[in-house]
Amino acid sequence: MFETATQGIITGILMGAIYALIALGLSIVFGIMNVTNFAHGDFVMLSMYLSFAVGSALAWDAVATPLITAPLMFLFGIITYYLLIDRTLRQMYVVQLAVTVGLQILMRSAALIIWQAQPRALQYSFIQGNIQIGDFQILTSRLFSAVVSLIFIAGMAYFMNKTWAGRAMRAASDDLGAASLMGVNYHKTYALTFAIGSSITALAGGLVMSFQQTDPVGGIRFGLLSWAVLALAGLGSLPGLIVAGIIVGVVESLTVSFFDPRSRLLGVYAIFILVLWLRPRGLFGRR
Amino acid sequence: MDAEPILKVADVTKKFGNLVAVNRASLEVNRGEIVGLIGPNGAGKTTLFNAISGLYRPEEGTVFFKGMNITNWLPHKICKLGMSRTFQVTRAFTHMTVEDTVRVGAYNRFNEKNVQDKVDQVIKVCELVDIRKRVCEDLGLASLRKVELARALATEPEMLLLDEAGAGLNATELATFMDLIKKLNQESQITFCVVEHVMQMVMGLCQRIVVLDSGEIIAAGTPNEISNNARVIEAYLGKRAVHARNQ
Amino acid sequence: MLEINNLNSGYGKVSVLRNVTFHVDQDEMVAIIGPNGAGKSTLLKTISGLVRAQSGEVKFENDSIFCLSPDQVVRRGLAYVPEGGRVFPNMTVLENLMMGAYSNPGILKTGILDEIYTLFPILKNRSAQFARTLSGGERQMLAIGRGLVSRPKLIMLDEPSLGVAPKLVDEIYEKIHALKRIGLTVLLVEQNTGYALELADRGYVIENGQIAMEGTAAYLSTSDHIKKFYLGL
Amino acid sequence: MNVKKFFNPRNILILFGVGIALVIPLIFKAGQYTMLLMTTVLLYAILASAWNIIGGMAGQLDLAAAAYLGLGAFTTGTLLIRWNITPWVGMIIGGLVATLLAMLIGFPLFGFKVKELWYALSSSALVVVMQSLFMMWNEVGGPTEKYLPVGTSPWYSLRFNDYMPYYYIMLIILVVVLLVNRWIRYSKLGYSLLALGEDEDAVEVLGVNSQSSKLKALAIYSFICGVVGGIFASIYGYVHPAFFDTSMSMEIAILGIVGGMGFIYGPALAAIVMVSFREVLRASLGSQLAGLYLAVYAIILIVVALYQPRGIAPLVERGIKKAQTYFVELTRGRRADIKSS
Amino acid sequence: APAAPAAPEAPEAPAAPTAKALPDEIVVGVVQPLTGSFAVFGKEGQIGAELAIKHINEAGGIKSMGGKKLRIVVEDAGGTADSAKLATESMISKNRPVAILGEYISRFVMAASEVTDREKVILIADALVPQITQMGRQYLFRPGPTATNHGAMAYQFVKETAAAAGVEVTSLAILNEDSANGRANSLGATEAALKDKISIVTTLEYPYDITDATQIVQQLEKANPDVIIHTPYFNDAIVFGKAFKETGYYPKFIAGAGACGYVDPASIAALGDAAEGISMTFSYNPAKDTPQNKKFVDEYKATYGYIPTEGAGMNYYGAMVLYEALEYAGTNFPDDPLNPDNLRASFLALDLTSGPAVETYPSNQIKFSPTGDNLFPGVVVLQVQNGQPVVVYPADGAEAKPVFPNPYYVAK
Ligand SMILES: Nc1ncnc2c1ncn2[C@@H]1O[C@H](COP(=O)(O)OP(=O)(O)OP(=O)(O)O)[C@@H](O)[C@H]1O
Ligand SMILES: Nc1ncnc2c1ncn2[C@@H]1O[C@H](COP(=O)(O)OP(=O)(O)OP(=O)(O)O)[C@@H](O)[C@H]1O
Ligand SMILES: [Mg+2]
Ligand SMILES: [Mg+2]
Repeated sequence: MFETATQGIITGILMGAIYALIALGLSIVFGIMNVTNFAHGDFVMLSMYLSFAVGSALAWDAVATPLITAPLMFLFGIITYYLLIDRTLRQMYVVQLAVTVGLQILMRSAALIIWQAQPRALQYSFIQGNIQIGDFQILTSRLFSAVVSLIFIAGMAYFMNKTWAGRAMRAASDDLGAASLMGVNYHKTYALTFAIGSSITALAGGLVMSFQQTDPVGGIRFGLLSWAVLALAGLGSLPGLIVAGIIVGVVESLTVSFFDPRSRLLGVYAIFILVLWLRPRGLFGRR
Repeated sequence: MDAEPILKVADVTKKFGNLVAVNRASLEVNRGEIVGLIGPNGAGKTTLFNAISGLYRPEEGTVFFKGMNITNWLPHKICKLGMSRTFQVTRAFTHMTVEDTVRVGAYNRFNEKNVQDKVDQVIKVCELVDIRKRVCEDLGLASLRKVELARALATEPEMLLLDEAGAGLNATELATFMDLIKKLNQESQITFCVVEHVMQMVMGLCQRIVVLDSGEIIAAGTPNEISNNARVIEAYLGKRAVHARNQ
Repeated sequence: MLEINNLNSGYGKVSVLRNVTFHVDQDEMVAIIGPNGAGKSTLLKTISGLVRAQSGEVKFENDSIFCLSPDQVVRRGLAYVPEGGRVFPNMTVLENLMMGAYSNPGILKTGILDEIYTLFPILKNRSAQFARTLSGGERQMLAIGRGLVSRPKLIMLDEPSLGVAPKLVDEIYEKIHALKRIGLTVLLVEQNTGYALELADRGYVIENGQIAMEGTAAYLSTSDHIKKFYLGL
Repeated sequence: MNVKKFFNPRNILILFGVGIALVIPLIFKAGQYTMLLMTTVLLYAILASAWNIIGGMAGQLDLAAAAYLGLGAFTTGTLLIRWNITPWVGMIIGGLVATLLAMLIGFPLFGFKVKELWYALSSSALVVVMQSLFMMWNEVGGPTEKYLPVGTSPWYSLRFNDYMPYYYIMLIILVVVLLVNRWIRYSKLGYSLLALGEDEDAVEVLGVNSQSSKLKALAIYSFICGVVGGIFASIYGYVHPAFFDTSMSMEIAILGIVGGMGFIYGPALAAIVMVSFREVLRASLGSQLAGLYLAVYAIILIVVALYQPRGIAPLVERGIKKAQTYFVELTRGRRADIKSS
Repeated sequence: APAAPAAPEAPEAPAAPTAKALPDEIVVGVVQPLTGSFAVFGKEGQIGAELAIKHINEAGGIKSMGGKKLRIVVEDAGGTADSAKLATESMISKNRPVAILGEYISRFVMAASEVTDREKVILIADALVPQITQMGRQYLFRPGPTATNHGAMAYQFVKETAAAAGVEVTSLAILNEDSANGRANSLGATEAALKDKISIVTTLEYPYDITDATQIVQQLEKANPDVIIHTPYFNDAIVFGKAFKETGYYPKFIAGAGACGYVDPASIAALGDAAEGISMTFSYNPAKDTPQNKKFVDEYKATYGYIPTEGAGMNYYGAMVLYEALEYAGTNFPDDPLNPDNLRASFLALDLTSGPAVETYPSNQIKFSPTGDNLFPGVVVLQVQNGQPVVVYPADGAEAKPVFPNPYYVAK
């Protein structure tokens, strides 16, 4: 009992750190740009497919693929931004919802056309394996991903607070007009923000690809989950993202271990709804 | 009956985290009065309004309206009882027309049959007839302030809280606006409590003024008393304002 | 320095400004007054690029800045402090000031922040505080300070006294006066006509989107029209 | 109601539409496929119109339609399978059960002022939660479909082999839902909801109880979804937790948005256009390159959302106005003619 | 049957005096999920059916009808029941096929078979869930085995190979994704195992869109069964395969059931050596040594680069069963062979022990029960050996010997 719980918590914490990284891209896009991107899960899906494509073409390990997929997703982010998102900025958020849901359908069908319906995965990655500590087991791929995710979230926090680009992003998110009066070209800033969000998604996709697979509808698995992490964390709080990711990971893991694997998401969403009731701004939200 | 104040705020405290925005403030407004509430920026005037109208729950203290303890009541119930307000930063129903906006308020006391009459009446009183079909989105600040006043009036309040309703109006516009409030006060017996930084309006309109600073009431009295109160001059009015008044 | 000729502007199909022509000279303080909804803010927004002009000519130091985007306009040395200040609430006071130097980060090394702190000492005390926790007057000062960080050649202020307590209004105007003394050109929009005409060299009156009157401040303050409709005398 | 006011071009158009809808199956002797398609379109039109009450008017972006639909379906199905209770009763009970759930969720959510996107996400989570619960609840749900028996009388068990009855049932419900929409829109509730969608605090100080207004809207919406769920189960002949479908919920909201939020007929119009358009695409492109038809559909959806951000109803509205002025001018012109002659 | 108006095209009684003219071509419909979560199988199914029809036509069409050719039309059933039902209606109203192949998912079959029964179109379903033939449908046939057959076969395979290898298997864990099919497979295995009084240490059901299987694998490790019988879908098979390897947990054997995941080419490509030694039950035997099957496998392989998967195989022999029934109808009901009732009678009358259908079918006989199920269902077991899926069981159709316990696991 105690053992199972401890093991569950370990597994959950590591997976949670990865969830935080998956949600980081969304946190940037929604938390800073206020863009409701319902296709975020599908950005992860696309990243994973790109990882697959790169990994299998060059015989690279999944973990290395973000070297190529991150710039690709950066580009994809910029294109998506200028084609779609830029035009929705001054509209109501429901318009963004409609547009990004359209994008989601489009990405899914494109993935189906390009990569077919079979799930795709890269083979065993060098980071896979496990470390046995006493009775407990830590999967190295999760540990590695968790560490990378923490580093990147910390790096992102630094970027947001200490660089001109980061400050410009935050200023634009506070007041578009006023930011442009400071000399911020918000189209460019937002394109950059969106592209950075997308390329972080590529990083997450590469890491997840090292121990998972993807298929055209695989985005579903990450979409709502990322939103739940974001809601728990509250907007604009990057450290909160880690805590929220870990809460989601641990709750999921313990539900599977102690209750029923079928109720995996039940606990997560129950907490999600509960937090919305009790702390609508999330656990660490500023706004 | 009339001796009892229509609004009585007793020792109200409202905090935001560590910040005590309103600190044991007490205030009484008698029926039929126009009372001014002034104080430096960030003194807690808007916060006090929010606590009175039910948008915030004060940590301490009680609010009585028409002799009833309305502390922690929900805003809509307080409105039903006869109090409404306007907002410092105008909060229009962006996509609704002026007429529909006023109608929302009018439903407070009127049913489907006679709501239209009330809407027409208020729109006429507030001089909104020309723009009654316009969407609030397209209106300028001055019109929006009028719309806010109109929709609050439509609820048939016995008391109105106006939060900087005169800000951004020039001297002449202000005079017209003051006339409207005076008329409402006299003809419809509406009690007013106004927050204002424009001294011309405060001094010209209010029978009594209460001064708030750092969440605390520091002075109360007639306009004359207030403008000569050293503490008020120090904290709020500044020498120039007094100078200008004395000219 | 700033020259506007036959400017027409508005929102979408709604046209607000009609054939506005005026100019601001070097080291001058020019006030624009007018009733509510006359289009004063629209005029400043159009010059700064926030609102797209329909036609006309906008020249700054003899270069056309007509229809440039706001970020390009600032880079030329024309700062605009919008109505209500519009500081960045979720950034600290210091970060807000730094944003003023966004288009020219090097300027921060010239000690400009210290200059601003001497002008508005209160900002120094609050520098680590989030702007959202500032009072209305402090916000207004922060906004002006932020506008000054880039060392603009001309600064446009839109109703800096709106919603500000009388004592602070005095302070703010003292500062603006100080700005003028250090050689800054100021274009001021103000409802408080008395103040505005007291400080400014020249003034324009906008009514219904058109220039209705112009002249030196002294001339305007004695005009019957101004007395009647703006000073309420 | 004022007779003259009633016969304005818009209402005439609506009446005309209903009239056509009534006779189409008879005149064209539509085949079963067309009937099923039109029934499906009506189904989405009803759901989107119901959504309009909570989403379009109250501005609460609800994504839980499938939760209420599924609950209605399971209630109706279970009552029929276990106790042989007719779906006519079952769907009313289903609607009430759905409303009950909606109230349980909505009371705290609205009480705590959960808004906009967060409300959308929590309602979307509700669908997933319901699916998980019904997947595990073997007596009622579970992974194996529960078949709805046809029984002796199709009218009793609401299990027709022909879509005509379903079509007319749906049509009646749609008309009722549109009337309910209209009635709400021009009543105290409607004005309150519209204003609530804009600024909640400002409405409350005008004497509107935001929580109860939103709960009323949610109740009506969830009840309609629940009732429709009962018919949904009957058409497909089984109940399964897959009915709790997040993407269906999303689609309904999208129809509401694309139709024109707050316009009474907008969502129904969007359903008619978009759903049948997608089916046409599926039928024509579906077998060529898997996924192609959805890509085309997605592009159209994006284009409509980008270039008609306020929905297609305003477009129609403009058309109507033009027609109106045209007719006015026409009659005027005629009068002038008469005079001159 | 419900009191619905008879379809306008209702045929004359079979005893009509004059022979009905045959159409130029005999239309066969394929309704498969080509988009959505179930598209993996659907696409393969479409390919299998198309190849079969091509082969039938190449071999001279329906000979008993004067060499009439078959024409295939395809509809996408999408991922939801409403789109599946619409697709079926659309297929029938536009093309009026004599038969429809596919529908794959049990709830699609449930909704679609109501349509095909009303319109009297034969539905040759490729779904495994047992319940679909228990609804009293008249025109529904399922040549393939049921999920129960699959589950039982997985168990039987484990039992016999273990015995042959002299390895003791006393405990089982049953694991499945939470669909109707997953559960039915597990029930089949459980029933068979219980007869042998083998202890089932744990039964786990999980949603197929799971993102992390670590905890479940850790739970399995705790329960420590000798063998795990697992019914996955495609995605989760990969997640589990990787999790087994990553946690380093190896039971004696992992036996798959239900034909999805682990042994198809995409899964092997995704899992690499983590798939090694895992077995899976199939409703189709790609190794069956018959001319027809060889032809099918060779052509399929030449086009797609790998051996036909189950979906392709099932639809191939499904089409071949239809061919046999058409031949039968042409011979025995020459007046009106395409009359649905005659066609149905032909299906029920079939008792095939040779011919293209049997040649591609896992067992050696096809005969339908009145409910439409095959009385001689066949299931084979494939095992991944050296990165290739090979048929290892039953012995008479096998191309290689099964390896038990999983040598790859033993090595660890
Ligand atoms: N929601 C809030 N959260 C945190 N602090 C708040 C909030 N609302 C107000 N405050 C703070 O409370 C204090 C009082 O604010 P309030 O708005 O009541 O001032 P005010 O007297 O209305 O000032 P002004 O004249 O500038 O409108 C200020 O310091 C303000 O920053
Ligand atoms: N975003 C907008 N969209 C449409 N019309 C607008 C918009 N903003 C302002 N207007 C209209 O433009 C006109 C001029 O507005 P503007 O804000 O420039 O006036 P102003 O002179 O600054 O008045 P104030 O003293 O109230 O600030 C007003 O009639 C207003 O209705
Ligand atoms: Mg205030
Ligand atoms: Mg202005």
